Amino acid sequence: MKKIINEPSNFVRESIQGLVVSHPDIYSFAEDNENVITRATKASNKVGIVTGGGSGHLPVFTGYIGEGMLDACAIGSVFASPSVNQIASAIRNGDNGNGVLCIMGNYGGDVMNFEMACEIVAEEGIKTKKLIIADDIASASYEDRLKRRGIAGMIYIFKIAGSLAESGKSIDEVFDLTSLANENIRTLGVALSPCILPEAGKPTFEITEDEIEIGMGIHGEPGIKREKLRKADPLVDDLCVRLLKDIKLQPEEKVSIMINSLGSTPLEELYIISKRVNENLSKLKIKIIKSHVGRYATSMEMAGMSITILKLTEDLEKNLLSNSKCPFWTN
Amino acid sequence: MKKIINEPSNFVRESIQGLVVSHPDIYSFAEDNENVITRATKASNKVGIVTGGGSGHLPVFTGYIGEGMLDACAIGSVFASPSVNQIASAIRNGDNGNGVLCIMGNYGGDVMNFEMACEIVAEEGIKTKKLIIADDIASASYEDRLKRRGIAGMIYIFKIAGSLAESGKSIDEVFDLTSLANENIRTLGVALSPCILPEAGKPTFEITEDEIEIGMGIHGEPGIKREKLRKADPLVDDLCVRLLKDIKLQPEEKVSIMINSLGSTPLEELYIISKRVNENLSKLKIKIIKSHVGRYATSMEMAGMSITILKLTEDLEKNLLSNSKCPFWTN
Amino acid sequence: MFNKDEMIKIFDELLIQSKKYYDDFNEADGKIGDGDLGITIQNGFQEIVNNKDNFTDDLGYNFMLCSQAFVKKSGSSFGTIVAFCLMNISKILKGKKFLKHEDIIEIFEICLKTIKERGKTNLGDKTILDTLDLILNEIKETKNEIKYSQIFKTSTKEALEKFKGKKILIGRARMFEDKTKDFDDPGMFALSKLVESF
Amino acid sequence: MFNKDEMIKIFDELLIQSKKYYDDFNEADGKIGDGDLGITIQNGFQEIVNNKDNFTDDLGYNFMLCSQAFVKKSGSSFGTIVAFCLMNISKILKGKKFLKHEDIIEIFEICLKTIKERGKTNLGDKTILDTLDLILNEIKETKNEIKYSQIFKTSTKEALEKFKGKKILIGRARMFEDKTKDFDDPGMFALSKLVESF
Ligand SMILES: Nc1ncnc2c1ncn2[C@@H]1O[C@H](COP(=O)(O)OP(=O)(O)O)[C@@H](O)[C@H]1O
Ligand SMILES: Nc1ncnc2c1ncn2[C@@H]1O[C@H](COP(=O)(O)OP(=O)(O)O)[C@@H](O)[C@H]1O
Ligand SMILES: [Mg+2]
Ligand SMILES: [Mg+2]
Ligand SMILES: [Mg+2]
Ligand SMILES: [Mg+2]
Repeated sequence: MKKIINEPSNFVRESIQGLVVSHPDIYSFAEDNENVITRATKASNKVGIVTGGGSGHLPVFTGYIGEGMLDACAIGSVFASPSVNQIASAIRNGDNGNGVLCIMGNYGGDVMNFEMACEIVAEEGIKTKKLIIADDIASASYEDRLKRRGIAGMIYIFKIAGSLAESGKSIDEVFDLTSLANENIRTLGVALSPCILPEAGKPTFEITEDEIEIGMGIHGEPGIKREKLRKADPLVDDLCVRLLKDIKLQPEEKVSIMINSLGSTPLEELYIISKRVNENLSKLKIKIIKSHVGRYATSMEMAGMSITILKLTEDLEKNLLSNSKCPFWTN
Repeated sequence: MKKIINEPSNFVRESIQGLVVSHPDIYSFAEDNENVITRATKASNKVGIVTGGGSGHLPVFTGYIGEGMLDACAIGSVFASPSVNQIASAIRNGDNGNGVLCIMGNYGGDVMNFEMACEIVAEEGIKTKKLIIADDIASASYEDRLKRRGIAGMIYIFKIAGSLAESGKSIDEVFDLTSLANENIRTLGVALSPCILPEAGKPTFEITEDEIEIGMGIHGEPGIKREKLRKADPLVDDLCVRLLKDIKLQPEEKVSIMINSLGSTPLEELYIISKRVNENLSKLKIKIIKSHVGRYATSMEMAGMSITILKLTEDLEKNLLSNSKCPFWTN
Repeated sequence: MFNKDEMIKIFDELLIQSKKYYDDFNEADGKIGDGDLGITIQNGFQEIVNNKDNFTDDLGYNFMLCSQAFVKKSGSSFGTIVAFCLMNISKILKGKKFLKHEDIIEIFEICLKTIKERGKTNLGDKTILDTLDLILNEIKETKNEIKYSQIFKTSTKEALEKFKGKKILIGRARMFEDKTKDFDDPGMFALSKLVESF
Repeated sequence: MFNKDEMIKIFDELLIQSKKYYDDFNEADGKIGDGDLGITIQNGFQEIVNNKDNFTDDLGYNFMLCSQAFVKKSGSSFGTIVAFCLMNISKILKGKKFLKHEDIIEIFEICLKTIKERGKTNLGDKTILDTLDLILNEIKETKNEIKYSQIFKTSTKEALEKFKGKKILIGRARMFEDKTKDFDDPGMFALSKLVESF
């Protein structure tokens, strides 16, 4: 296991401490819970935006705290949900008196724990709404799309919810437009190699040297099919066809795309992929307003990538392009 | 070879096309040379900042074009110098009538080609100065420091030179303060795994599952010593001792640090490293003004990382923190 | 008689079983999910056993400690559901020093209720809910002297048999409905192995 | 007699040799550098051979094509130096259709000059400069009928011998001075293998 770490059991704690100490102007530990990170400077008045989830996906989740993005985040162990207590603390810390929008990926533990945490803080008078991200088209059919997993598309949700909240919108307004964004996002990815959980010390799954799995989840959950490694263009074309079938875009529609590395797949390859996605969308006269290429939602050192398409409305575009201050987002 | 690419011979071309098409507001192809990238909007009046070097290191070199950063860049094949013609074209494109500062890593091909290109454009009336980056303390002793390789420290040079140029300084002023920055930078890294050159299709070097090489270069050149993988803290302590011995900092001095992944080493590990660097410097009462943690200078999917320390003066700090617009730099 | 000492013995046993089947649980989960069920179960029981010195005669208090252990060390769905169940069990057992037949029935009833509520699960979804339901029915129907451990063993196996060829409709597996026909639900599988040594 | 056809034959040979020793060159370079010398040399010669149909009777023109080939396909130090040399050779051979003894001497002289100037190299640094210098001396000193190919073979080997145990003072290896005593300079080593088939 070739990792630069100390005790595996301290992996999460130390990496978060490093995050905070490296960017003290952005992040801060919550006073009441050591697994909760908040903004260094608390916002005032605006709707709070709170998330939480397992570790091992940096910059997801904690990294996206910052002005114009999230207010607080509850941090679980590697690939595991934070607890009800942690989430409740994150909500309390994220609240600025105007209610809190809770954003979570569609994973059993996370959804259950957020639900319970929201019930607890409700008794303390904090109004919450919950948004469950479900962008991964590999994980359920179009008809069953509410069952889908949440993956890289969640960054768009963080950004748009964060921007809306910053602009002074009410919790219902934030919820409604962010929900629209959620319905307008589709992601599909491919995994080439596993990662190694620090505590387990062995790969999350096995895959041979010439195989890839289309639609594999960021924790190594099964995808749509396993096949031989192909060249970039036919692979991207295949993913694009599936994405476009699901999202049903019209010519002249505007989108933003995100080409996301799961970890070790380098920028050079992401740009080869981005080029092809661009060509495919251009052929259909779809307008890419903004491309995001990089490591946005990872599984530590897993190899692979995902393609996300966000269909834009005028409102969504404005909020996507608005200013924010976060080390992992360039405006 | 598990890469998402098309023909290996098109690797560089396609990745650069992807870069430009993904960020059309930042990058543009030069009109006279297909291996030269310029700003999308040409600057006016300011000193031009130009670089060039091998591919496979994104965001280095091309990625750092942008307002407040570079004006133009010549792109070589993977790990190989761009040609004299390409560099000459980059200089011509980067020139805004006030001379051009050429910044290059200390590699034979690059240095020779830049020198010749500067001679060629001199005959056309373009004034140039050359700055050779030599930050890697593993590659030569303190006495021989001019011989050192240039690695991640170059990003600080791009940023500071870019900021100075943008603020209207003359080429001599830009050169002088950037040279000071160059003398104030030290980097030391460690490699854990090789990467695979697309055309060669096999690893750049061999290293066993429990070994690391301290000071290995970003192309797999030998380092100081090969040893067993250790825990993060003792490893970082070792690197810090070597860096601090070389840079000779005093208590209360201000620095910026960069914890750079060579590719597949994930953010979680970088932050564990950053935490420890922070602790080591704090003990000596050295003040970290700004930490940069991420993938700044890579070798595609190589595993490993480097630690860079930039000793700040008031001028350097101001220019380091100034605004710039580039997808790979957050201010 | 189920009291503090018996409780400790049972969790010691469960930890042993969870270590023995660590890889099998992960593998069963990996076929349709993220492959962490072995980790989830072992971490939870390990943390309980680590805290057994804090157990008191009050079983309700002990179950609260157990719930906290799962909350702390076992964040996947299974662990979350178990933590919710343990917490609700602790509420109904507050102050009790040993369990009677009715208490055991109530424990299973509260578990079923908790899972339905928190997990949004229905009977027939092919999850641990179905296993627990079968156990509860068996316990209720038994007229002669009750051998709980026997019931646990047979019912957990029976549940697996009953759902062979059926789709899993909840948990991570829900996304791969048709594929899941060929696999046991990992949670149900785990229950059948955990009770083996009772 | 060295003319266009002979030139083509020689580059065909060099390409064959560079393929044969591809791994050895990379490995020799890898010991003290980035391990790309085999790639650098093969890419350069391959591109020259790919362009041989464009060769004319004017050797100067042909050497210009050769230089461009190295510029295009071979960006490491060795390739860069070779490209500079080929360009300067092309200048002195402009219009010439075959080479005389004096031309060959001039070629080596211009190469030495180019490498010193562009590479900031001194004799004794243990680089290809030292090999070329030895060849030139040998050519100059030979009084009887000259066998160039023989001189190339012996002098390239002799150069290697002469520098065993000495430090490499230039190129990537310069950073590891002491370590480099134990290794041949990869460029010098490559020259000794490339001329084998002459
Ligand atoms: N909502 C639910 N209701 C009932 N049982 C569930 C539910 N979610 C998960 N489970 C049980 O937990 C098992 C999976 O546990 P685990 O691996 O921890 O989940 P995951 O890793 O997908 O979060 C399933 O096989 C199932 O028996
Ligand atoms: N400045 C120089 N002067 C003379 N020869 C040089 C110089 N630099 C490199 N060489 C020769 O080239 C060889 C290395 O070539 P190459 O692998 O292409 O360099 P690198 O990969 O380090 O840029 C050396 O062994 C040496 O013989
Ligand atoms: Mg699981
Ligand atoms: Mg899980
Ligand atoms: Mg080399
Ligand atoms: Mg090289």
